[in-house]
Amino acid sequence: MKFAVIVFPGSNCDRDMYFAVKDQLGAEADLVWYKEANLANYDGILLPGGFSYGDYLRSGAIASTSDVITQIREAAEAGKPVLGVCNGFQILLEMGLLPGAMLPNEKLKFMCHFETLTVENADTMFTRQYEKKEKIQIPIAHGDGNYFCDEETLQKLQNNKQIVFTYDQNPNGSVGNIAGITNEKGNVLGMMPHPERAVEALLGHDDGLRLFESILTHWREHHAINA
Amino acid sequence: MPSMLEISPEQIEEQHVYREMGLKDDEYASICSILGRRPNYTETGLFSVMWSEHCSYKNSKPLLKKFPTEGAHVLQGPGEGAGIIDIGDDQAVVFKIESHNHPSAVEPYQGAATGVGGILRDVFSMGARPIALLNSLRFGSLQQPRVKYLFEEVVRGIAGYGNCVGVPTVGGEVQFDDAYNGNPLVNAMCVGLIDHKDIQKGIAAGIGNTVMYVGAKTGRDGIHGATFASEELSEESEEKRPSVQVGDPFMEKLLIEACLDVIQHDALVGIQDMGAAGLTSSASEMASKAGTGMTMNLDHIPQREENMTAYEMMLSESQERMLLVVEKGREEEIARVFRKYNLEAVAVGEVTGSKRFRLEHHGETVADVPVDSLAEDAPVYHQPSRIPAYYEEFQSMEDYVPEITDYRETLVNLLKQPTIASKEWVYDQYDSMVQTNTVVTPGSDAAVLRVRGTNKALAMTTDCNSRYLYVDPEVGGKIAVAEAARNIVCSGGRPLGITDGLNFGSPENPEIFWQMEKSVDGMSEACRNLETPVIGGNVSLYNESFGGQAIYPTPIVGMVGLIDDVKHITRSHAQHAGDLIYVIGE
Amino acid sequence: MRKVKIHITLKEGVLDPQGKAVHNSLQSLEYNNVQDVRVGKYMEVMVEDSDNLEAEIDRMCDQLLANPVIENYSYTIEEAG
Amino acid sequence: MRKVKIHITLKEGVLDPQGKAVHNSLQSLEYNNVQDVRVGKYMEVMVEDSDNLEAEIDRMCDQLLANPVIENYSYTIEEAG
Ligand SMILES: Nc1ncnc2c1ncn2[C@@H]1O[C@H](COP(=O)(O)OP(=O)(O)O)[C@@H](O)[C@H]1O
Repeated sequence: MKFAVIVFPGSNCDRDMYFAVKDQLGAEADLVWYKEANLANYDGILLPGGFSYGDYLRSGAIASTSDVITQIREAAEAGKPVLGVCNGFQILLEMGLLPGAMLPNEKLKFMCHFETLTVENADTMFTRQYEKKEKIQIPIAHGDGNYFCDEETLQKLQNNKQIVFTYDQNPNGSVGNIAGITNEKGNVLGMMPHPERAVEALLGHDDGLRLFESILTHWREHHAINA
Repeated sequence: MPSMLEISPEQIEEQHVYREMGLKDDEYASICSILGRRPNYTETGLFSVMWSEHCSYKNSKPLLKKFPTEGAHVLQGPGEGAGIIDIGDDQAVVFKIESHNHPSAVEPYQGAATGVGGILRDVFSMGARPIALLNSLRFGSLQQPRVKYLFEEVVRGIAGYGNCVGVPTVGGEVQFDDAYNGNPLVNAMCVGLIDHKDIQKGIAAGIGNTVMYVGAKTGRDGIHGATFASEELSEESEEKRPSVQVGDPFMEKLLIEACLDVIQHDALVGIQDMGAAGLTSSASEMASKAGTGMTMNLDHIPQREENMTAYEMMLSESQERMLLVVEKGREEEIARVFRKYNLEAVAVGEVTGSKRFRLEHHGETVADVPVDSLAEDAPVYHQPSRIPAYYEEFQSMEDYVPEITDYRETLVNLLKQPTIASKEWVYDQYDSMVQTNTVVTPGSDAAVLRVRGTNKALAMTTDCNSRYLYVDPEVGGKIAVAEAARNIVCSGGRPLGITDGLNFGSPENPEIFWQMEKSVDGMSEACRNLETPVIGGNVSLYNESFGGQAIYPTPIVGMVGLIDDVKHITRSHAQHAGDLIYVIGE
Repeated sequence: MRKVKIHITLKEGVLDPQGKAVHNSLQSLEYNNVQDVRVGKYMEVMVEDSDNLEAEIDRMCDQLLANPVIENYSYTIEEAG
Repeated sequence: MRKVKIHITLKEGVLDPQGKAVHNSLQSLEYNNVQDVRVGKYMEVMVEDSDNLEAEIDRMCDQLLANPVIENYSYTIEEAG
């Protein structure tokens, strides 16, 4: 399985994502500069964190209008796994692949520390290696992580089990303590916490690794069936 | 010709215009004798910034000579953008500290942010990838609303810039004391990692080679920042407010990646950032170091505002700009590297063999001075020094031993002191984990980052207890170095070397100069004994508030140590219930 | 040349953490008669005139400048000197 | 009750990285007739009327809402429904 890590101007967790997939997961990965992307040959798309375009205007807004977005949309429609972390999540929201929007953290401060998350849905291609309701430690690092959507959308997210991760102690004001959601089909995941920062015990926790392992296992099974 | 609008050389002399730019009468006289004529307005400006304390170290040079700067592992000592120390496996660590005190006192968010930007450029212009940021902060009493505002905004500014460029802020210190009420200190340190083969120099070598400019356009911001940084804060500095620069961390991030790409290109000859005194210092220093000269055509300088004069362009301190020297004929290859990142590199001049610094604007020569006179010939002052009365008084006092009746209450009172209390409020705002190397995050004695792909790790810390230095600068100076070394050792590392941020009041005050001398003596001795050479640093003088009250002597020590094996990393937190506690030492 | 002044505000019902923080600060500075604060964006866009300038500005706002999930926009077009 | 509409803009000559980024983005979306973009803040403050409302608003802006080092402000006061 081969991953593309999309690098926008101002992305800054791109290399972290790349190392997590390559060194810890042991899968193939390329850093793909947004202007030079040809995503057809990749099996999974990773949108890393950072400050694309300086987070100017709104986090993720400017990146969500760039050319590569069409290809990301196509990959998502084709059912490939698409993971957006932090700024990647913000981009997915801005491009409308996921519902809702990000507001500044309730306390208006950037925050960086480990949070306890609950795995609300362990049946997705991103979370099958976790137990339902399992508590995991993943760090956050964001200023605009206050997830907002209207009542109706929230209902829909709940009914479709699209809410995948919640915070145990809501750090930023997100509705429903939401830390990560998928699209209806379940192949696009956006989350504010950084699983790629939690793949080595040396750096604190390795709970994030199973997220990447889930994607890989899913892909292998899927391809075994097709083959 | 544009200089017609400007004050004439005669007027500069008669009306002592040079004084407003920060030049003293004999300095002006010596410029006239170097040139064999009176300098015009632009030239006077060039000298005024290059001969400011900030660029020339004219008051501190004699003291800096005392520092031990050599060691078996030192690859680059003081003199370049940042110092470099070997860490084995053909890798090296690059680090430096820099102050942004006066800008932060006037506009704390941008002052602190651009301080971070500047120190990053010092490190990546050496060819190193910045891997960590630290900061050392001093504020007055938090009871004062203005101080609280400064504190909050400085922290926000550091976070705003560092988080955006994706370099983790992993440590630092904050001290609160009335001595900093009118004059906060904001020092930022950057640590970078480099392969030996990638080490760059800021030189303009090769006659005929092309000088290129890349990064943000030049605006009228920060004009005279370097002299501003070398002046006491006064009511007037409020007037000088427009000299505050606004940072663009997004541009900086693009510059980091593009510059790290371009150093792999063999057409690149030299690279330097435009720091204080902007184009003037970067260009003249690059030529002076290479023993060459340089001619620049200011018409080609990318400009953000209309009708900028030569003086304004040369003295602008617009942020996020770099100067490159490139092999003649290969400019397009270099430009292409930058274009990938939506940056434009433009040719603005040429390296010459004349040893002169020549500027053209609108078809006229607007400055023509010997390049070494700017970069090398600033006067050096040996300021008089005098033991302060307060010191003698302190020395004659008996040692004070506090009587503690209620240990619990004393402990709680101590923990309530803002200087001692947890700094989580500060460092939670910093992304301390990006780049995924941070093994020990803020909150321990020193921060520890593993070196990816090896078993090694780097420990880093900043320290300075300025109250000790006030009471006895020599002993306090030793303590500052020793404390840093203890923090490194406690984390499992072997101290490699230090960078120092010397923050003092006015050197023209003999009692302050004495503090400087003694602090440097103490630090030097400790560095010699601990074998931690000084590989670079920064001097910030005239840190005095409105009433002329100087800050405590605050020479901040930034130290980096090497941990041979990640297994040796030790955290300062209590780890397990039931573990034993030992006290080692006297 | 035209100067387009664009106002982008949060939709009603969308929480405004910035506005709330400003409101709190104003209260602690004892501006007690302040009832509410909402913070939005203001942009000045200099643009060459064209036949369907309004349609173009609408498109800019929809496509980039505002996020329809949380924001409203409005603008005025002025002659620029 | 009054509605005070406050505009906060960067002073002339002060770098506006945000405006620049938006401008570049509009250009890459082929809005080629855009010449310049400056981004500022817009606030709506609901406030009870008082005798010296203007003086009070000025004070708020100087003290908190605007940063006089790099920003200018202006406002209008309207009757609020
Ligand atoms: N300005 C700062 N930036 C980042 N980390 C900081 C800052 N100030 C303090 N810290 C972190 O908080 C911890 C405690 O700092 P401090 O109270 O100065 O204690 P110490 O006396 O042990 O240095 C250290 O790990 C330090 O790195």
